Amino acid sequence: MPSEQPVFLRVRGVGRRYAGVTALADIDVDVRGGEVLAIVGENGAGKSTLLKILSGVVQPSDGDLQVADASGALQSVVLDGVRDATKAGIALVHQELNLAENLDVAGSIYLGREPSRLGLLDLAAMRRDARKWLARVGLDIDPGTLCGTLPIAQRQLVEIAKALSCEARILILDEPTSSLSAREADRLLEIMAELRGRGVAVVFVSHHLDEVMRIADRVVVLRDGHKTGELARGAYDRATVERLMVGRDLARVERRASRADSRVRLKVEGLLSAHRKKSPVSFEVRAGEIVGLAGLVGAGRTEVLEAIAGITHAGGRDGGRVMLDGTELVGASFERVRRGVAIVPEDRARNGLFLEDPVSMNMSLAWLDRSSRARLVDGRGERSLVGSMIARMQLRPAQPARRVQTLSGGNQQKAVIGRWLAVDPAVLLLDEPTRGVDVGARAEIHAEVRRLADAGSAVVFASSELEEVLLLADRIIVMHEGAIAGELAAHEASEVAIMHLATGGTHAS
Amino acid sequence: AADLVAAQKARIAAFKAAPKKRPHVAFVSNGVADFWTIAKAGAIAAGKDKSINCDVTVEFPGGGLSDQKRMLEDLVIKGIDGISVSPIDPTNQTDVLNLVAEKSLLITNDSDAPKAPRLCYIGMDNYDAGLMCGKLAREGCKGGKVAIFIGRLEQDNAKRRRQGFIDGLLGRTPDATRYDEPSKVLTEAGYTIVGTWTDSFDRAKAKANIEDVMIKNPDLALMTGLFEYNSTLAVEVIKQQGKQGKVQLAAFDEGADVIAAIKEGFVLGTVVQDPYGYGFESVKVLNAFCKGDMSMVPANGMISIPARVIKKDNAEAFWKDLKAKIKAGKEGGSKDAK
Amino acid sequence: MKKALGIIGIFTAIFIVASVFGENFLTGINLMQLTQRASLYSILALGASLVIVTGGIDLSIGSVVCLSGIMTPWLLVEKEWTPMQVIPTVLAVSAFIGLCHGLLITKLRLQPFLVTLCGLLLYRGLARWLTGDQSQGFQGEFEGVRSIALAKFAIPGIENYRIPSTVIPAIVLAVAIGLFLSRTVWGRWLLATGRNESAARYSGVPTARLVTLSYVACSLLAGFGGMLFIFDIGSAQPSDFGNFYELYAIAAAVLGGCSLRGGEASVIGVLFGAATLQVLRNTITLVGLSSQLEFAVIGTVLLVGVAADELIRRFSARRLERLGART
Amino acid sequence: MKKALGIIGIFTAIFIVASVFGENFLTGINLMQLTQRASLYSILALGASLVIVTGGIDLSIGSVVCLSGIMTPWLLVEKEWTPMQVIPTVLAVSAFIGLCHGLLITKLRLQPFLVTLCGLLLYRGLARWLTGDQSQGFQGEFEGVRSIALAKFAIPGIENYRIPSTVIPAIVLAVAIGLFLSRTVWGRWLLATGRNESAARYSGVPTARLVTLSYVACSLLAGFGGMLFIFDIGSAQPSDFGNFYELYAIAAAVLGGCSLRGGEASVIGVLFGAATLQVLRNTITLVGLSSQLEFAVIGTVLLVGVAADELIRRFSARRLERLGART
Ligand SMILES: Nc1ncnc2c1ncn2[C@@H]1O[C@H](COP(=O)(O)OP(=O)(O)OP(=O)(O)O)[C@@H](O)[C@H]1O
Ligand SMILES: Nc1ncnc2c1ncn2[C@@H]1O[C@H](COP(=O)(O)OP(=O)(O)OP(=O)(O)O)[C@@H](O)[C@H]1O
Ligand SMILES: [Mg+2]
Ligand SMILES: [Mg+2]
Repeated sequence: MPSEQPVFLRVRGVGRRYAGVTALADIDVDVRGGEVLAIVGENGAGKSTLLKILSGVVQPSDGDLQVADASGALQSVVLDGVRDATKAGIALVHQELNLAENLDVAGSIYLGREPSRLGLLDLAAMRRDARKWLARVGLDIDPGTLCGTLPIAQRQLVEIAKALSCEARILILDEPTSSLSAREADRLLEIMAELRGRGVAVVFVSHHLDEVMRIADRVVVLRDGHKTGELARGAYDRATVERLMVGRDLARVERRASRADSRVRLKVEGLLSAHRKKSPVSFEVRAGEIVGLAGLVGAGRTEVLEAIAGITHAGGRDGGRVMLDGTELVGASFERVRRGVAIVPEDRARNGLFLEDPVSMNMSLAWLDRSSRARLVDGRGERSLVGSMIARMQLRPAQPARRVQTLSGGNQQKAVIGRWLAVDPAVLLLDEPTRGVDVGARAEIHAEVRRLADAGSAVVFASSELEEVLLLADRIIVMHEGAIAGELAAHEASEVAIMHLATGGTHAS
Repeated sequence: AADLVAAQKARIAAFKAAPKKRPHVAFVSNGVADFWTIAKAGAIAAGKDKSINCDVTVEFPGGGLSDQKRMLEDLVIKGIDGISVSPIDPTNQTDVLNLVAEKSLLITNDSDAPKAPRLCYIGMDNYDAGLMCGKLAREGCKGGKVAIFIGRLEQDNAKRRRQGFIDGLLGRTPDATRYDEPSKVLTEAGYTIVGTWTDSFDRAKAKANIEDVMIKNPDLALMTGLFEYNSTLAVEVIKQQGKQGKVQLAAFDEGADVIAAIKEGFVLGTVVQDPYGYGFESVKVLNAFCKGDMSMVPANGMISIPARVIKKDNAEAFWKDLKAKIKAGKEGGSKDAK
Repeated sequence: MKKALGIIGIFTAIFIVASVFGENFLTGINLMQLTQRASLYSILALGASLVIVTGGIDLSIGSVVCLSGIMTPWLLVEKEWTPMQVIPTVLAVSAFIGLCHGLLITKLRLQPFLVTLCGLLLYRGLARWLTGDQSQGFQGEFEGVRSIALAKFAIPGIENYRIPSTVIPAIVLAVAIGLFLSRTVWGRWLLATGRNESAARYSGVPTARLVTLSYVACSLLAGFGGMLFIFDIGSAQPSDFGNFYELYAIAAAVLGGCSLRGGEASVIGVLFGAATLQVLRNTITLVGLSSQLEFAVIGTVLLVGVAADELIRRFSARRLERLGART
Repeated sequence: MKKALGIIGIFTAIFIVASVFGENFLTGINLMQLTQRASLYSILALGASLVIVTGGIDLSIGSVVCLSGIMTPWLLVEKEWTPMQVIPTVLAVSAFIGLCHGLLITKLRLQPFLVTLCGLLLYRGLARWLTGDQSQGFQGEFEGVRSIALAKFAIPGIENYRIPSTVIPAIVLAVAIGLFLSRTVWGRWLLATGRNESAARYSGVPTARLVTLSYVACSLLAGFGGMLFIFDIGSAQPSDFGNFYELYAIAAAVLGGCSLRGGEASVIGVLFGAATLQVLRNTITLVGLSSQLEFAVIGTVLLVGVAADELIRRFSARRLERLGART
């Protein structure tokens, strides 16, 4: 494909094998300066593996990488470790978050490249420059804040700021928008466009095809580790890309009819979160209803869900009440789980997964307690449950004994959701349920959630993707700075209406 | 116990007709210390002695009672012909001592186990040795505050040694059954024994103990260190604080620094046992048993190797002799002299 | 099982060396005594592994062994209690110690290392103070109770080797703990808690309760082990009885495939880990190595063993990768 | 600094109690001796804290103390080397030990607990074998070298109290390590590596090298400390010298605010941690408590101290929150 832009990085015949799977085979890609290259594919297609190879984190089993030198001539290189990649002008934002929680934001941004004078850290310069990069990504926090105290979206922004601060020739972003809300995601796309204008090569992975449509100059499609297509701007539309990804056309899912007539299952009264004491939150969820929580980053959705589940204790003596079927939910999370409350956490690596354990253990954990007689585990039952959940969640590869760590990001998310869908909870709380999940699987998860609601459960989910909120929710609660800014019925909701409330506007839209 | 003794004697009698060609005997200490290294030199020297000529294994249990038990069991399994052991807690070690007596020949050294089926005891009476040390102190220091330092008090020999020292110092009539509580302050005959401090063999702690006690009692007149390193450290602290002559020391055992200090004249003297003799005699006696000879065991079963007091006048000669013995022992190789 | 393969390999190697070079190693009586020692240490190691599974550590095992081992003869001989009173009391004290550890760790969120280090000092100090530093023993009596640890059962047809009674609790506990971890909900929860406490909490696991429970079990087993030890040895000194046993117990657990980061355990591995240490010590005596060298030899053999295990594992993993791709 | 507040509080409380109830506690010579002991243990604890920062542990500290402490007089007296030869040799051996630990841990990915436990056994065994279990001392000579640890410097105007020379290396090391951790690039990297190794690796930090370095530093400091200890004490027995010192060192570090999960350290806290343990032991003697009770008292005081610290912290956090609601 001829192009006037210079090739910065050339990938030829690259493949990567792991014990039991071939993650990537025979990939040819050119990364060009002044161009945004999108890589798309289903979960487990090999996108992250490719990006990790480009940035020296993973070494290819075969194939060849060539990097342009100062004169623009391509030279074969071996990128053995991040240092080599950095030297070659390549920076990567990982799909899974990787910040040392004991460092402050400035320290994290400059980790590995600290400015120093005579071997001593130049803390002032670090703070000053960090502030600049934070402003660039639109994050208004003090560079001295400890990373451990930041919510996940802000961490994601810190990581992006970190990558930007490298001022690399080639910037690689693995699902950078997956935990951002629309506003931050927009801003990121703007930054990408701006970098492109300055001749930087940007490579990114996203499951949001609309983002891809908006910004990508070229799209590379992967399926099962193979490249199934490479399309230039103008030569692709959504349907083509989807077909190349999945191998068939995807059915469009319609919003379902709301069922707001039945009895109230979940009732939240005057809930005060641990970190915000001022604005009590109250709402109700009926049996069979799916309520979506919308809002900007830091609006307090996560806090509400965690308070309902008893993870964080509601602040103060009068922290409000949560009623399930008319009786109050009290005590720690395990007592609430006993009563049928389930929560899919926002940060799956930290709060959702047992990374070193096999898929089977991760998926059967919640089920054990419900199914076991005399606290004994029914081994055969467990195996068949795991088998059926893997099929229902379309987990790939479908190997119950594989360690979750070695699954692709989207498949990890499916494992967490599968854990709870296996037990038919009375209340299902989902925090960013489809983060990193591909289009096809997302539809599947939505279908499963609906099925659960149809059986009479109450579902509350928080999502930063307005598209998802609009598609899945029967009713939408919009939060702003810890308080409920307004409520919208699904049929009267629109992206504009939600954003209006989420940014602090009143209901009169 | 009596029938086990009889059984052993019967076996020895049987050896008279068919003596063991080259017996293999073992010497087991109650811990790890220089004292035992010297004893080992004696045991190994005996093994190589032309008139004795046998295989010798020496074991130093480093981990207290349970370690000693394990080593004895393992030695018995190895098929050793006779064992000389310094039991750590004989009243409670009957099982393993019986086992040794049953499968092998049992004698004790350094610390006796009169109720156990041992054929004889080689060593001295720790009460008597303590008494010597106490008298040495009484001669050199006419009253005042006294502190006692000792590694630990659980073992029988330590208790007896301490009691001997107290009785000797206070000029009481000797009575080995007496027992003064370690936690009580004793004021008697012009002396005040301010206490007994233990350290479980941690030397840094032992040193800290001495320093702290000297701070608590700036007018301390006399100390005694009843284990070898207690005395060595006492010398060290006295030197570091420049208290030579101000605080007297009645020492125990033959630490190099202690002997040097005696020669210099600021330590009253030291009571030394003869560990070399313990080792040598143990092997000699066990070897004789294996040839069917029980003649060197006296009627009371005690082969006494008495302690000696070393003072300024005989320190030099003693030291030379000791060095020569250790050297001879070392030349025999590290462990099993075969 | 797979995790235990390494230590089984190491054990086998040492066993073969011992059989060839150790005098009388393969005699019934030696194997009998080895079984006894391995059983006793296994009991402690099993307890340690329960705590290690949660990602914690218990440094007080040796001191709990000391306290319970000292209390048993002290109550029987000095205080003239009956065995029927003493055994439950000692076990209750041990369990209570574990409960305190567990509550301090889960409720006050103190570091397990610190809490149990204080315990290490405290219980030994308590034992020394209780007895006035006097060694405690049965003074030749109480054959009845002591037979709990001293009885030996003949196997028809086999001479010399009889099964020591301590094997029974060791095996029963091992089987129980093995089943507990792999086949009960609580065991699974414990493993999950050790792997990722926060994820376990989000999944509805009563993590604090389970962690507390594991400390209780560990101290209880240490107390029980201490009692068996003293029945076996007959007497002990408060100042050194049980010293370093926590290290032996933890070492056995870690050798047996428990990761100190938590979430992993192999009961068979732990048994072999405990046995390996004992066979090694026995071998050193029987081969006739100097006891001065004992420590050095154990250290070297273990290090070489685990390093070899790791290298073999790596090599085979790499082969698997090269073969690759079954999908 | 904030992390160190807890241990400073505990230290102050003990110091006040000791001043009031301890005979002659506040005399110059006692304070001088305490400074000496605190300095010696601080050196070990600083080394331990460097390893703890990486999320590792070093159980071999006590044995390295033993080996270097035994080698020093052994080489000087038995082998008749000069001090100028001995000191570099001993330090090099210590550093080499640390290098081995570091490489086994980073290259072979063995668990630090296991590697250093084997080290604990190995180096003590080596020391015992080298010297044939014979205790080693300076036999009244080598006053010159020994003054490295024994010299005391008078402060004009103050009588009785003179500054022991060991304070100098302790303070220099503390300042150096403090600056290293908070102000240098490598220190920063070490902290990051300790908390989240993969994050550090993905940022291009040479994590393996840093972890190895910290083990080298820890063993080097243990070796240096061992040398100072032997200069101070004058003689030592290989079978017991340095026993349990690793626990004292780690306890001092943990008390001082290092988390065993890694990534956190407070040098000032470590110094106070080491000093607290020494003041506590001294107090027990000066107050006239039985030395049988020593362990029990230390255990209890530490436990109560850290629990109180935690409760106060929690209480003040809650007050802050109640005042606050800063959003
Ligand atoms: N360390 C590993 N060991 C074994 N298999 C691995 C490892 N890392 C990745 N894989 C496998 O490689 C394949 C590709 O994974 P990759 O993470 O590249 O997918 P992806 O396209 O990024 O998916 P997602 O959209 O879900 O993030 C998957 O089947 C995964 O299970
Ligand atoms: N542990 C904590 N300590 C201090 N503040 C916190 C903590 N957790 C959350 N917050 C603050 O509470 C606010 C609400 O955060 P929350 O995670 O609930 O928001 P959200 O709506 O879920 O947003 P998102 O998930 O998109 O970040 C944030 O501003 C955050 O800074
Ligand atoms: Mg991915
Ligand atoms: Mg959120």
